[in-house]
Amino acid sequence: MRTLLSKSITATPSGLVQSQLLKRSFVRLGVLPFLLVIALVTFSFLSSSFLTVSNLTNVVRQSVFLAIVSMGQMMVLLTGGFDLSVGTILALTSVATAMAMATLAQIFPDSIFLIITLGCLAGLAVGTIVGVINGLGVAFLNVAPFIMTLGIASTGFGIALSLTGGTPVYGMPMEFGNVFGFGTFLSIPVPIWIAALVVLLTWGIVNMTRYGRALYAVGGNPRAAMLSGIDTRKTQFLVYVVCAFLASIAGVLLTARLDTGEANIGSSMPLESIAACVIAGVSLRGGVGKVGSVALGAVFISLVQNGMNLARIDSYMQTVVIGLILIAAVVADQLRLRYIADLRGS
Amino acid sequence: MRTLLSKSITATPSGLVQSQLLKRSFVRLGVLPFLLVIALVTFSFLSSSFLTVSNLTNVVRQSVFLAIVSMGQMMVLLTGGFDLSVGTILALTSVATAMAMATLAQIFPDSIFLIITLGCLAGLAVGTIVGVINGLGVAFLNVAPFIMTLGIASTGFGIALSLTGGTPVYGMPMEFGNVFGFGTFLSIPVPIWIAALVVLLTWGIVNMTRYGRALYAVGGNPRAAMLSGIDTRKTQFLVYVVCAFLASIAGVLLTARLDTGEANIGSSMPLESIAACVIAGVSLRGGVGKVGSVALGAVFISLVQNGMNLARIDSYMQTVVIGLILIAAVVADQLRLRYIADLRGS
Amino acid sequence: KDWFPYPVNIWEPPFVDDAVISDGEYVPLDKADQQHQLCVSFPHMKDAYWMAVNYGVVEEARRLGVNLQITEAGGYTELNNQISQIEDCVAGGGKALILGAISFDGLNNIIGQLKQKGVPVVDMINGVSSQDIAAKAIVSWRSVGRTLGQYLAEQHPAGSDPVKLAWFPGPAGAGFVEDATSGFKEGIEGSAVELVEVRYGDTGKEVQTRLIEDALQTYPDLDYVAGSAVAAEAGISVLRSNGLTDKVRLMSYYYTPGVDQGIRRGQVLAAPTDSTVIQSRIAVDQAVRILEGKGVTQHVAPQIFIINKDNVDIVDMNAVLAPGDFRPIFTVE
Amino acid sequence: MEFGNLTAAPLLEVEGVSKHYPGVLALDNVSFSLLPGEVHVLFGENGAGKSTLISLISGAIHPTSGMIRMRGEPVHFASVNEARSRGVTTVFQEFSLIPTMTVEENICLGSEAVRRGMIDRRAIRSEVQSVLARLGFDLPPHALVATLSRAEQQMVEIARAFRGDLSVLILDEPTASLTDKEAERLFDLVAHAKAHGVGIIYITHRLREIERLADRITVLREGKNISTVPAHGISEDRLVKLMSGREMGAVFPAVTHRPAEPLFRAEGLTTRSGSVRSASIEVRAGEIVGLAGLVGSGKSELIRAAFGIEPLTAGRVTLNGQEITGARPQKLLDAGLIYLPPDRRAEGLAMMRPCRENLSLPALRQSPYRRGAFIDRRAERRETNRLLTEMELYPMRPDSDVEAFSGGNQQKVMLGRSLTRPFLVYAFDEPTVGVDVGTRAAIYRFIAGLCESGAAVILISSDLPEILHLCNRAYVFAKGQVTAEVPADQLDEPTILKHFFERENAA
Ligand SMILES: Nc1ncnc2c1ncn2[C@@H]1O[C@H](COP(=O)(O)OP(=O)(O)OP(=O)(O)O)[C@@H](O)[C@H]1O
Ligand SMILES: Nc1ncnc2c1ncn2[C@@H]1O[C@H](COP(=O)(O)OP(=O)(O)OP(=O)(O)O)[C@@H](O)[C@H]1O
Ligand SMILES: [Mg+2]
Ligand SMILES: [Mg+2]
Repeated sequence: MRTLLSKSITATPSGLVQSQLLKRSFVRLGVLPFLLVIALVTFSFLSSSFLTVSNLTNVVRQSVFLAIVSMGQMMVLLTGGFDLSVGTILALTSVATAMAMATLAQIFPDSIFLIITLGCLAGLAVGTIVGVINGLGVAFLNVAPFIMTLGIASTGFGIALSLTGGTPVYGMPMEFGNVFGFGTFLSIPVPIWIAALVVLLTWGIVNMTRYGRALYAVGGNPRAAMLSGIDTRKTQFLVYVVCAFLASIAGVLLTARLDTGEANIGSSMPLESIAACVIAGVSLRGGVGKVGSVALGAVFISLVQNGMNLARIDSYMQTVVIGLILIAAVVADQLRLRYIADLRGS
Repeated sequence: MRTLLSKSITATPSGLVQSQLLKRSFVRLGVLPFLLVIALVTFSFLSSSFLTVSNLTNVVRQSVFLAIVSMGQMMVLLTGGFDLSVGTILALTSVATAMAMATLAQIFPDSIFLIITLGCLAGLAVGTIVGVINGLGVAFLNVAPFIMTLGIASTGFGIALSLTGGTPVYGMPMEFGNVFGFGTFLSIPVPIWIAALVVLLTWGIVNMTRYGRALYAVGGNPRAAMLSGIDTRKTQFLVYVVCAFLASIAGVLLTARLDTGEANIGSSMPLESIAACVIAGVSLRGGVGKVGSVALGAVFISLVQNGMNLARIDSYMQTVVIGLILIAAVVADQLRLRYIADLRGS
Repeated sequence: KDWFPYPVNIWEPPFVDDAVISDGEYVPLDKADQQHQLCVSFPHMKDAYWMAVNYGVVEEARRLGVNLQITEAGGYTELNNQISQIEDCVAGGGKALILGAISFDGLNNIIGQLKQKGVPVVDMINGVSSQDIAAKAIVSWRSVGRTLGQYLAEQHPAGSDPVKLAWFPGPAGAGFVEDATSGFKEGIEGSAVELVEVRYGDTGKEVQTRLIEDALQTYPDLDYVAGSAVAAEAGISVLRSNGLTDKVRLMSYYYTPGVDQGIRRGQVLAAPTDSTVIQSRIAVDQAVRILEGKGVTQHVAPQIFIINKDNVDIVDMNAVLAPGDFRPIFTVE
Repeated sequence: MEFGNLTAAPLLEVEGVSKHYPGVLALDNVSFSLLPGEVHVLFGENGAGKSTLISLISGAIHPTSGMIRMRGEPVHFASVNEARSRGVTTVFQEFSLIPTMTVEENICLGSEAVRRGMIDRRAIRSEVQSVLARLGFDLPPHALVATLSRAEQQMVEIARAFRGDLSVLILDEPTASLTDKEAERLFDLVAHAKAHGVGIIYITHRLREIERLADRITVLREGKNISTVPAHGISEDRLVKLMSGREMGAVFPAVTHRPAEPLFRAEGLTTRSGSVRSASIEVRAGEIVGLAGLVGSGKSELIRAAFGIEPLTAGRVTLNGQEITGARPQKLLDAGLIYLPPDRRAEGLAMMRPCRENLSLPALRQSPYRRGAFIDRRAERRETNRLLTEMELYPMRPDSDVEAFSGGNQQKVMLGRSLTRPFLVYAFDEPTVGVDVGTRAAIYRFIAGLCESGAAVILISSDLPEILHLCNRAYVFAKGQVTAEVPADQLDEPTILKHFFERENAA
């Protein structure tokens, strides 16, 4: 049958061949690179200051938080789950980090390094604990991820609010913000380095390790995974912990950027991170998705928002446009799947 | 764990019988009635003014909007879909209704009846159109419901805002509010009557008609449904239209209640309605769910919120409590499923 | 006709808590020397209050002949987004920033950066703690709340028969909400007004409606419902439905068309105003003055006053509200 | 064996249809005709295009080219529903059942009886009962399909086809996981339908059934119609040659059992669901032991319970002397026990994942797949390719999703798992569901191979010949209990059948 088919392909006229080439790259790279290019071109026409190094750095720096969170979200989605608590995790981490640093700053005013390290650890710990709770609920109490994470989100937000009384927490050492918020290394902002690292690690875990395989397997067919000797519960439990950990990294970075602990941040994170994943072709039914695309997805969303700001699109319009673009991206991806159909096997 | 459980059961033959009785009703009725009772008891202890006719009417009236929206949401969930645009639909309907009535009131100041009827129709029409768009996207362009409805939500919200600039739309005839907002019939508020009607109709559609069966089938296994000769696309398309229509009914009622057209309402509806469904045992993977329970679910959520307000629990704590209750409800449902397993065995 | 001269308070020295506050009159430039590009950043553009701000900056920009790009972050939870928008706007060529801050402290970094870039920041409406700002046109929400509290306290001084009040300030955690609340508490201190309940909640009308309904269930003998304008507007219809219109009275700590209508119809008792439109106009003028190196009163704000049935007809509403037919504008060229 | 009258006008004609799938030409200009009152068997290797052909006829998919005539006039079935309304009903190979709905709801899905727009529950109930009665299937009408075994699901799928009046009946491997008892009932009904002039397209890989039912046989190979032959007097060898294009040895290899020390022992197992009650079996190294029994007799459940996926309430399981009662699959696999489930879709494969990943899944913690915490992807590629060639997968597409594989090929991929690493005890549950004769022979060979290399093999099967030819001993199940252990010398059809019905005779 394969011979048959390859015949029928080679038989096609030359015009088809080029389009085939385009299609191939389309299929291999996915739809996002194309969308990114389109966006870049459009916006650089609409605003002279868009296509400048400073602005593009800007865009990437802005996308850092979403990108990191999306990594975790993606892993959860791979298992067929959901994490609606990432926003709350951001908030809790931020509050915890700030409070810890503020208190420590009282005790040892001059050992900056200690303050910062311990503060960050405190933040990460708190965030990760939320993940542990999510994991326990989903993996061992069989609570639907949607409700588990939604419930925890609400609970955690309440806690964050009553910790801060709704007012920002300050008193963190300047150095914290200076390094993790605004510092640069090789003239590239520190947050970008960290995000890059996170994306790389995630890529490694998802594609190179058994755990990554387990994620796909559990999402693809839980019973089959179980019969093949994969500890589905452990896999699920871990994925929520990892997701929370990544979210709290984002939280720490955001805190550094804001220089205060805020209970009121991240509320748009859950939906945005899921959106970033879905336009990157991650299936909400689990088992399908690529790390690279998700990172692009996150950048894409931030890029569009930035571009629209620079193009001075009125902000009511912006909500309209962003909505339409999300849909357009997925529609385009549908086309891509069609092409895959045409190409597969040849 | 499982084996332990069943052992302990077989171990106590006498206790078994009674516990079995409780279990059976538990299994038949589901977990919500029990939770409702528990909530009622707790809150009537915590607040003297809770268990009064006026307050309970109050609760039900407050739950009307969520209940109606949840009906639509449930049908969508049954097909394995999602509708995140219900909030936007509420807002758009509200704005459209108010604007239509305001303009009409200018033209024919004295034909109240005409104004109200046309105004409502305008609102319902606008809301339903949103559903049509969702339906087309999901059923015919194969866009993931999550993104489709999320995108439309954002788009619609942008439109609603630019129509009103976020300020309320005044100028509706008093009678509109007096009847649909605050009117009573047989000393029961009109909105409650309408909601009851909606729930009843939904129940009929879901349980008594072929379309209802189709909903379950498509959600249970789309491919199989197709092979069983069900037009899956049509089924999906319709369900989003119906959902939107119900949401816009809620929108009209809410507008009557608020006496103004508001673009800033309903933002919590999507998650709340899904939550109401899930604690009522609706599966997000589709194919599972009961209309009755969902109605209870909606009432339950409103009841808890009201109870906590009356019990003077501070706002921060409330978010904590509501989150925990959501989770508890689902955990309880898990126990129920385990009992079912036992019953089948014994 | 012109809006100035306008009665204002002036803080000397600027930006410090223990400043001396003196009365004065504000008079802006009558034209800008060149067409500057200014950035304006709002928390959101979803209610009548910020519409008034929008109206103010836009009108003043037109009057002075400068360009504006106005962004809105989408809500008080979108601090991160506001920062991005500011970065973007400046990247897009903004020479100065007029800031309606989401967070009291959360923007200090970006403000610091802007100062280094030589982009002056004018702080309006909400206020920030940063010392790197170039000017402030701010009526602090705390004093607004206090004014309302004192107004109420005057009517129910200590010793007179006590009254119960429930307070619905708006979303928990938003800076202006917390400030207004503490200010209001200070205001009613030592009076016969008993604050029986503080209920936070999203400023959607349906949410506020529900909160008020529940409060009425909890305290059947409530005398006052006060809080955000949304709460007041929601209160109107709730009271009507429970036939409490003349038993319970409504107040708001800021001014919107709904409140205005309520006051005129006697459904709302009173509301203070910070002369929102003027405040915004001043902020724009300050920005231009700084850019053109002309003398600027660094810390100034309109005097707060209470609007109620008695003075509602004589107040110039163009200083307080956007005209009914005004629609938000996001760019002025 | 009587004949559909070949002179009559054909009921259904398929003229030169082709079906392109991504990368595959599933059907290549196939023509085919069906007469009223005949049983027309479609025969061919896995992936030959049988299911594709009947999917076209039943309106589930649409041909890339070619046309279909019914009673002479051209038809284009837009949907399964349309086809059904014209009297074409189909039992699909991959079931069209909704797991979350009850047996009753499934049986009448898509064509529920309605009165005044409302579903007529009473009518449906009686109708379903009558259908089940006619078929003699005892299925609980209100049980969720998800809780049924594959065989039971197959029965539901069949029951559905026999509702209403039909003119063309299509059966795609209906007996794949049925035992003779149920199959017999099916054959009677087929005969009955045939007598009423219904044209029947019957797909099967079981030569015995062809012999038993067929009037004409159409052999497909690589999507082409090789030939259509009258069934009487055609030899099995000839058919197989037509099918595979080459000579083929005997289907069943000669297995030499060398029973050694006992490796697997289950004592007095009782499952919570009650599907197995105090059942005990023992399996020795170097022998194949069969588990036979009617549908729902508990032969699968016993192993499923031993493998830790059905809750136990009593009994103990030992593997090579070490107690493994209630252990989880991961531990059991490491201990050396593997269970290959009967339902590849529900429990076997992640359909949207590539073949390669599905295959290597159980072995990732072993060398050569393992490299520290990582996967040695080159080794994985090498190994899986080797295994797939060993399993004779054709077309060889290790990187495409198993979704796109033919039924039999999916089966091969799943069974391939047992080769990814060595085990002490292999439990195959209906290993040859829907695989072609050639593949089956291959599977038998490798099962035999495993046994001869000293492993213990448990063969759960509804296909008696399988048990008879391959096994050293067999346990017979009825109503969840072991009714007999049949030693090698008594291993013949009558003996086993006797034990099948023992309880019923007793009762
Ligand atoms: N959805 C699909 N996408 C791509 N290829 C497909 C699809 N369905 C079937 N095929 C291919 O078409 C060919 C015929 O498949 P089909 O299921 O008709 O074989 P079959 O004769 O039914 O085999 P079996 O006896 O195993 O059921 C196979 O090569 C299969 O891989
Ligand atoms: N995969 C399954 N999921 C749920 N229940 C099952 C499953 N398999 C079997 N059962 C239940 O256990 C009972 C015994 O099933 P089991 O599979 O052991 O019977 P069997 O003898 O293997 O017959 P067959 O497997 O051919 O149906 C069945 O009646 C069925 O209700
Ligand atoms: Mg087939
Ligand atoms: Mg079985």
